[in-house]
Amino acid sequence: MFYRESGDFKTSYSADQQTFPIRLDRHVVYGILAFAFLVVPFLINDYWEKSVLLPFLVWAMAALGLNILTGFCGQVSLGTGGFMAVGAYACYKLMVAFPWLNMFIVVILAGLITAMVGVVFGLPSLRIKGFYLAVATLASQFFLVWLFNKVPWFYNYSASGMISAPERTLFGIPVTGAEAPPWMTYLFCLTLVTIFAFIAHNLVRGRIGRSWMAIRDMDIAAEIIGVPPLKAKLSAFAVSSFYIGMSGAMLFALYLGSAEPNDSFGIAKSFLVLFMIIIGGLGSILGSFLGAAFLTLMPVLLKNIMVGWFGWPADLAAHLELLLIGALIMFFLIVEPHGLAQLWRVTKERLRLWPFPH
Amino acid sequence: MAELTQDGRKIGDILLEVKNITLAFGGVKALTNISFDIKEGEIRAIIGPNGAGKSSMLNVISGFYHPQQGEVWFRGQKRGPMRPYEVARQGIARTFQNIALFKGMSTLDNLMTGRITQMHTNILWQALWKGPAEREEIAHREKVERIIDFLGIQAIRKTPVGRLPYGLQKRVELGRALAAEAKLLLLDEPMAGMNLEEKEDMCRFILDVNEEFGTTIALIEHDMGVVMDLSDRVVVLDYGKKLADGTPNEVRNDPAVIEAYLGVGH
Amino acid sequence: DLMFPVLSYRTGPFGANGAENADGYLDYFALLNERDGGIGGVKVQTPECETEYKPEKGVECYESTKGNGALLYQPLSTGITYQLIPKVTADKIPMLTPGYGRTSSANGKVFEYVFNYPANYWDGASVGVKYMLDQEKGDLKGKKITLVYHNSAYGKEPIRTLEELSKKHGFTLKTIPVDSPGQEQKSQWLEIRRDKPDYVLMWGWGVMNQVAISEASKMGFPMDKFIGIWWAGSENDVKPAGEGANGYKALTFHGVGKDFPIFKDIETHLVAKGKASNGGKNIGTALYNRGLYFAMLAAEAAATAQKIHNTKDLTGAQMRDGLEALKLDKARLEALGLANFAPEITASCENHGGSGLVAVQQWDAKAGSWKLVSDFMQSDREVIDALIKADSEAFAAENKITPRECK
Amino acid sequence: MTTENSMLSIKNIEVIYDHVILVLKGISLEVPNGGVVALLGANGAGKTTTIKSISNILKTERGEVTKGSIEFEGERVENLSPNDLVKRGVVQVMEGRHCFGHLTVEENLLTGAYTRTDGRKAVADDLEMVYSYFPRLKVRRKSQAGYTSGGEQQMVAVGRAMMAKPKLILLDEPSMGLAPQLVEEIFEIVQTLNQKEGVTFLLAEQNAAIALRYATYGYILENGRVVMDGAASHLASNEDVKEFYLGLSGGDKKSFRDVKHYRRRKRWLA
Amino acid sequence: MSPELLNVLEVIINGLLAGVMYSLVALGFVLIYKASGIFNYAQGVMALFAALTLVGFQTGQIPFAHVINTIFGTHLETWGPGLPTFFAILLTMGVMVLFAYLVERIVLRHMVNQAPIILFMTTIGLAYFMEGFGDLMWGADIKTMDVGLPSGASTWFETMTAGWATEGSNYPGMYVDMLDVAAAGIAILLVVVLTLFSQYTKTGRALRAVADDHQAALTVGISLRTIWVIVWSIAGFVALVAGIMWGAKSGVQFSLSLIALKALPVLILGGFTSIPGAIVGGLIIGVGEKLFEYSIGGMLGGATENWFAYVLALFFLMFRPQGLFGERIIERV
Ligand SMILES: Nc1ncnc2c1ncn2[C@@H]1O[C@H](COP(=O)(O)OP(=O)(O)OP(=O)(O)O)[C@@H](O)[C@H]1O
Ligand SMILES: Nc1ncnc2c1ncn2[C@@H]1O[C@H](COP(=O)(O)OP(=O)(O)OP(=O)(O)O)[C@@H](O)[C@H]1O
Ligand SMILES: [Mg+2]
Ligand SMILES: [Mg+2]
Repeated sequence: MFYRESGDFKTSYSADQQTFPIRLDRHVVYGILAFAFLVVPFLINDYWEKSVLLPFLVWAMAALGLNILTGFCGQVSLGTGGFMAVGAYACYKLMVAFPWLNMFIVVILAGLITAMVGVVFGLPSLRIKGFYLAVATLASQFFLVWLFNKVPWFYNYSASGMISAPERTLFGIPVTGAEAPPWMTYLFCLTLVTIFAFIAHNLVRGRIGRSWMAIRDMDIAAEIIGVPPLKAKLSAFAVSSFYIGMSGAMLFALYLGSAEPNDSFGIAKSFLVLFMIIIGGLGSILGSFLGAAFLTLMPVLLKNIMVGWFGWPADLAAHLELLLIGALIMFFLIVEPHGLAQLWRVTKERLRLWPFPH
Repeated sequence: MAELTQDGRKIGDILLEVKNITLAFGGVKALTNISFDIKEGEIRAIIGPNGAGKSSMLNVISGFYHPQQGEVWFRGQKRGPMRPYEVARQGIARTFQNIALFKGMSTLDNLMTGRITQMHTNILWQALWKGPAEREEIAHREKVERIIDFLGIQAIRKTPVGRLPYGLQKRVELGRALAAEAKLLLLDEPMAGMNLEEKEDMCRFILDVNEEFGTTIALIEHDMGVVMDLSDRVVVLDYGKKLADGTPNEVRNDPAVIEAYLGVGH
Repeated sequence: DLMFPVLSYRTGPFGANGAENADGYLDYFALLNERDGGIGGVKVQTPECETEYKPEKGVECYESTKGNGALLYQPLSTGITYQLIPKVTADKIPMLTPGYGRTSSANGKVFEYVFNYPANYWDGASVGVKYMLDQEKGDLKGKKITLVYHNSAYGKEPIRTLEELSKKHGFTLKTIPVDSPGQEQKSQWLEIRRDKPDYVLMWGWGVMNQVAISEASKMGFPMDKFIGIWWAGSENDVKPAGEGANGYKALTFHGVGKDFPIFKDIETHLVAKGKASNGGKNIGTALYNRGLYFAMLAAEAAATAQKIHNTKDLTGAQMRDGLEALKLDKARLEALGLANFAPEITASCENHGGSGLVAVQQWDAKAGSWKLVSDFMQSDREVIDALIKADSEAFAAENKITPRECK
Repeated sequence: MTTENSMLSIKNIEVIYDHVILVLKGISLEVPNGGVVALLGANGAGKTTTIKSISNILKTERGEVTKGSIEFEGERVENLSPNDLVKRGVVQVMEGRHCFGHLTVEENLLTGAYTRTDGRKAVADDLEMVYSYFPRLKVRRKSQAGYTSGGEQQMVAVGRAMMAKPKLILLDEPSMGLAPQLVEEIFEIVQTLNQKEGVTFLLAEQNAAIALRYATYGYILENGRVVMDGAASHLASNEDVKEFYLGLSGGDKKSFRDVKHYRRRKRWLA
Repeated sequence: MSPELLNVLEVIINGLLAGVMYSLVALGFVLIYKASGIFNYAQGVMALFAALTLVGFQTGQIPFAHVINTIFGTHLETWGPGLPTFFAILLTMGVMVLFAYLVERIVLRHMVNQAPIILFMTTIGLAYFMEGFGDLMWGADIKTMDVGLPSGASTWFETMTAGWATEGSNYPGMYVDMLDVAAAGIAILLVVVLTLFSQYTKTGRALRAVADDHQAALTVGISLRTIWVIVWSIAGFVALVAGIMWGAKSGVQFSLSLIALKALPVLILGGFTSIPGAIVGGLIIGVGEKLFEYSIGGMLGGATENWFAYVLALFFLMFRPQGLFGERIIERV
């Protein structure tokens, strides 16, 4: 019995409703957070920052956002790339127009702008459902990318059509631009992601989250019970786009430093985030993180193993990597269709019973 | 105005009245010119053969189907065109014939969703959680816990409802409808798929709700024993038409009803 | 050892192109190692990293290789170039982006560590027009030129130059975008068929090229009036159209074919020993030659740096000096076994962009090969320099860079 | 009951869902050739799970039979695919109807005959037979099953199984949601098929009164175990069964209004 | 007729033909969706894989030559001059059947009764896998597809339509690509055959049953395995056709797998479950996007086709959320 939840009695409803009702879980999470905030910044270097930690945080944010929409509210969206672009371009315009504005506020404002766009593109969901909706959301993906390509105002008429993040500082230390130290960008993203992960958790465990899940599980019944579908769906689109917009802003300003709509926000991104939440676990905050970790770290890991250790030629390794990732995705889905988060839950249940089989 | 039943419950004014409802799907006439009323505090049964239009009637009342003709009056007012969730907000809760629980959620969350019409903190407070959102949550949790105790489903509080056996799902669904604290409760075959013992329990719950909270209940059920024992008045539908309407005894002895529905055994 | 990380892309939609380019790049360094024992006696290392042509992966490759004493990056993708410009400047590792990347990085005062000689997109556009001028006996007045471009930052590069030139030479310019990836171009080519422009210029990439060339040939557009940028000038682009592609032209800043002495060395030192990458199957393709050329520039700059600093092992900053002092004249090219393969280059502190000499190559479908049909021609510096100045200064202002002084 | 003429025999099976939830804890039962066997038990006792493990569709719900054996006509069938079982003559009517929503009523019935090879004529005849049992289906035969009423769907599900001409029908709560006279009719049909066509039945049913009236033998499940079994008549006269399943204890049938709230204890669970 | 009018007509005709090319891809999606409720993301990659295999057989390429060479330092390339086109096609079809069998065997059989989105995700995994596999097997270079189909402008049509123009307008005649016409012919044939198959055969009915409810289909004795192998084989065949047609235009290369994106708007417009819908949807999308680009697109800066196709589909969905011919989405409680 490695994992126990017995002996952990609740005496009030508020104790029962805590974020991590089980003491062991709570300690583990606090431990991880302490490590991430207090230890990692001292160990981090450029490689870890740019290849592992920032991508993970950025995609975790996007996955949180899409999970709210798809995992919790059941509306499959393939417009993520487009919404990330909105966040990135909003961030760029804000950074250039208000150089003095605090970067946290810039990112959050970029999220809010994306939320508004998200609501507009969410309107069809009132009528269209399932895969029809999923495909229809590609309209926003293609349209937004086209728009940011076409209208020079968005990229400040630069000759190249690229946007580049100018340097901005926080407490006198640069957070964007090439001079930003790795620990700074990392802490910036980590803070945002941590705060908004808790907010996401709060949202999904309360009234709003339940109305999303009701719509997801059975929309007609939900409406008859008293969940207004319009409000529920659009609020999901808004909140989800808010997160995705922030992740787009982070991707552009902190992680990459410059962006172009086709390369950085193409349809591949929409799919990537969708993979993350499915592999991680639909309707699970933890799953968003696990999925993001899986799909950002796995390729790096595979590459390092195949090229770094085995010394295989890069092209063979690249093709094999595709093949292996595909195989792993299928394997995990066969083992546990409900994602890594569910796998984790089942493992915990088993550990709790261990060493007895049932 | 109020009349008393034999066992002393108060039956009040007309709570809901449907007038001349006609509902057709393409060529299929599900309901033809149906009128009846439901009085405050009573248990009203709707019976009839399969495909008679009983569920459709409930769907009309809860605003999911929009009849081609006819009116629905609730609490003395004619109801305009309304979305189902607005109907729910007026105080009508229901269960479904084919269980319509939210499969991905736990029993507790399903019941809490039942209270959604009464919860109001805005999204910012929800995001913050501490403060109004948490207070509201706890207040409602207490009410829901009472229903959980009442239905005896404490043990499955945190179980995802998808894995529950059929009968328990039915019970959870009843709980979800009860959680709404509605004026009018519409139950579509709440006891299908239950054995005698469970039916007895279910009857107990329905009677208690009716007696303790004075909730008005409209009930569809095929088990005649239950219908005859529980209901104050029964309306009989037969392929879209109203066949009879009256007390259980009147209906039971109506030859048309025996012919169309009950069969000779009863 | 001298470390030249190779950022390549061998998978994904552009993988076929990336593979040829990378093979040439790797083979040149391998040849140096085999034949000459490296550069100045120091072996060259070329760890390869797959970028899949994606900015994120490119950054990952950069970060994972830069720590081992990397001397020069050639990311082979404009998107990745943009990510790396601030980073290489901060890390003091030079980056060379011939024929792609940020065009205004030709201004060495602003972009200390970024080089893009011998030619950039604006040179390409300008020489394209110049070639047409030559064909039309010096007069383009009233002619119609259509630009078909990949609807992306890359595709839009030549527009400003062409607009300037159209004012100068009096031709009418029409621009038609093709959205990525570009497998369906019926509308675009029907429009061209109706307009009957005198010339079509194409800034395409990937499958867009193949489809455009086959549509053009099917619609009977005269192929010798159809000129692509150098990224639309590989065998991959013309072969799917078969015979129809015969006569199609493309810009280039280096020679084509295997008719140079260096290829003999490659044969003896690499192919014969089984050391050529990919079994040597890409040798002599346009993009292989380009990779070879890119590597040659890097190697020459390294040799120059070794001389300037009188050291065998180099740092990034020293390599930068080598790149700035690069002098590639006829004699040197000949010594390298690449006589007439490319125009001369004289770089300097302020000039990171070279002279902008570009030639035109033409496809011979029967022979299945490209051949040069023009000399290396000088682009219109007047127009381009002004554009470069404006853009690099805007960049400097936006990023608070004070342009350095060049002695 | 002797094993010689048994059509289906289940020995001591255990079923686990999701690798952790043990649901059946060693169930054994026999279905004789030509018998009608009833499975009774409270909600969650494991009736449906038992039936699914016979028809071998547990895997689709991440459940598996971990112990014991299932034999049909003397052969082990745990590893047969569901369609092989249908070919051998075992057909299940799933709890909760499971009609093909987008197919019409008639198409639903015809898919029931999917494995049959005895020609169109025979199938058409059987279709008519099903219609004669359920005239309501004939009226609605062109409408999509997804839009028919709950009871109509139940008829479709039962009719669809009849179309397969099976040897053994596993009926999971056939009477659920059906009007009273139809419930009688369904059981009449069961009896007719049983007696005329020799079809064997295993039926899980909540309506114990009627199930025991038509069944030859019965098993009572509680919590994944068989707690009692015996000839139907014998069960029907058992005091406990009477009290908990038939509602006849102490003479007269009592009104649902008078049922008390306190929990009673079942003697067999003591 | 005035040349302007003829131009519009030309745009329309070419739009229709382009639409048919989209339909060819959409058809594969429809088949699999109809038979299992799986939205098969891998359809595009299947087209690529089939085309690669076909070219590989035609040119006598040795599979995995590249890998073998790298590992063993050999110089394998081809095993001979290659097969005649007809046999190469037959053999490729065989490979696609084998592929269908393996997919069922290794993946699908474990995914019975899963939520649609999980199945969708599985096919994405499959797409990744096949992409890597195809690259390793046949190499990532661009290959030329030539199965002897006619190609290029139809001069007959050109001269005929040139005559329609008003005198003296110097109208050159309309353009149609023979390849597109051939594609249209094949597509129509496929649609007719497949519609008959799914509507009027027992297997066709079983397909639809499976899509509705995996479990119930099992209980009536439908072998999901057989059905899925059949359907994936047919889809593999359709993918081969699409691969040939698109490959002839652009060469056989990775980008071929992206044609799926052109098929998706067609799919939702026509309805996921309708074979005729795939063709009608294709025609509407083809004409719609071409006309929009012709008339308004230029004013917006061009390259509008990608998103306009989706907007157009969206517009139709507003009125019919299940697409023009899709099965009604059952909404009941
Ligand atoms: N897919 C599943 N995953 C986990 N547990 C399950 C699953 N299906 C059933 N169970 C559990 O197995 C037990 C037996 O369920 P089963 O459906 O067999 O009962 P039953 O006797 O048919 O009940 P009812 O009369 O309500 O239909 C229940 O406790 C249920 O929670
Ligand atoms: N949305 C719909 N579209 C088409 N027909 C419908 C629809 N809803 C109900 N019907 C038809 O209307 C008739 C009445 O259905 P309803 O569900 O109301 O019956 P019911 O009385 O509840 O029967 P049961 O006791 O079997 O549940 C049925 O014949 C049914 O097929
Ligand atoms: Mg009903
Ligand atoms: Mg059951």
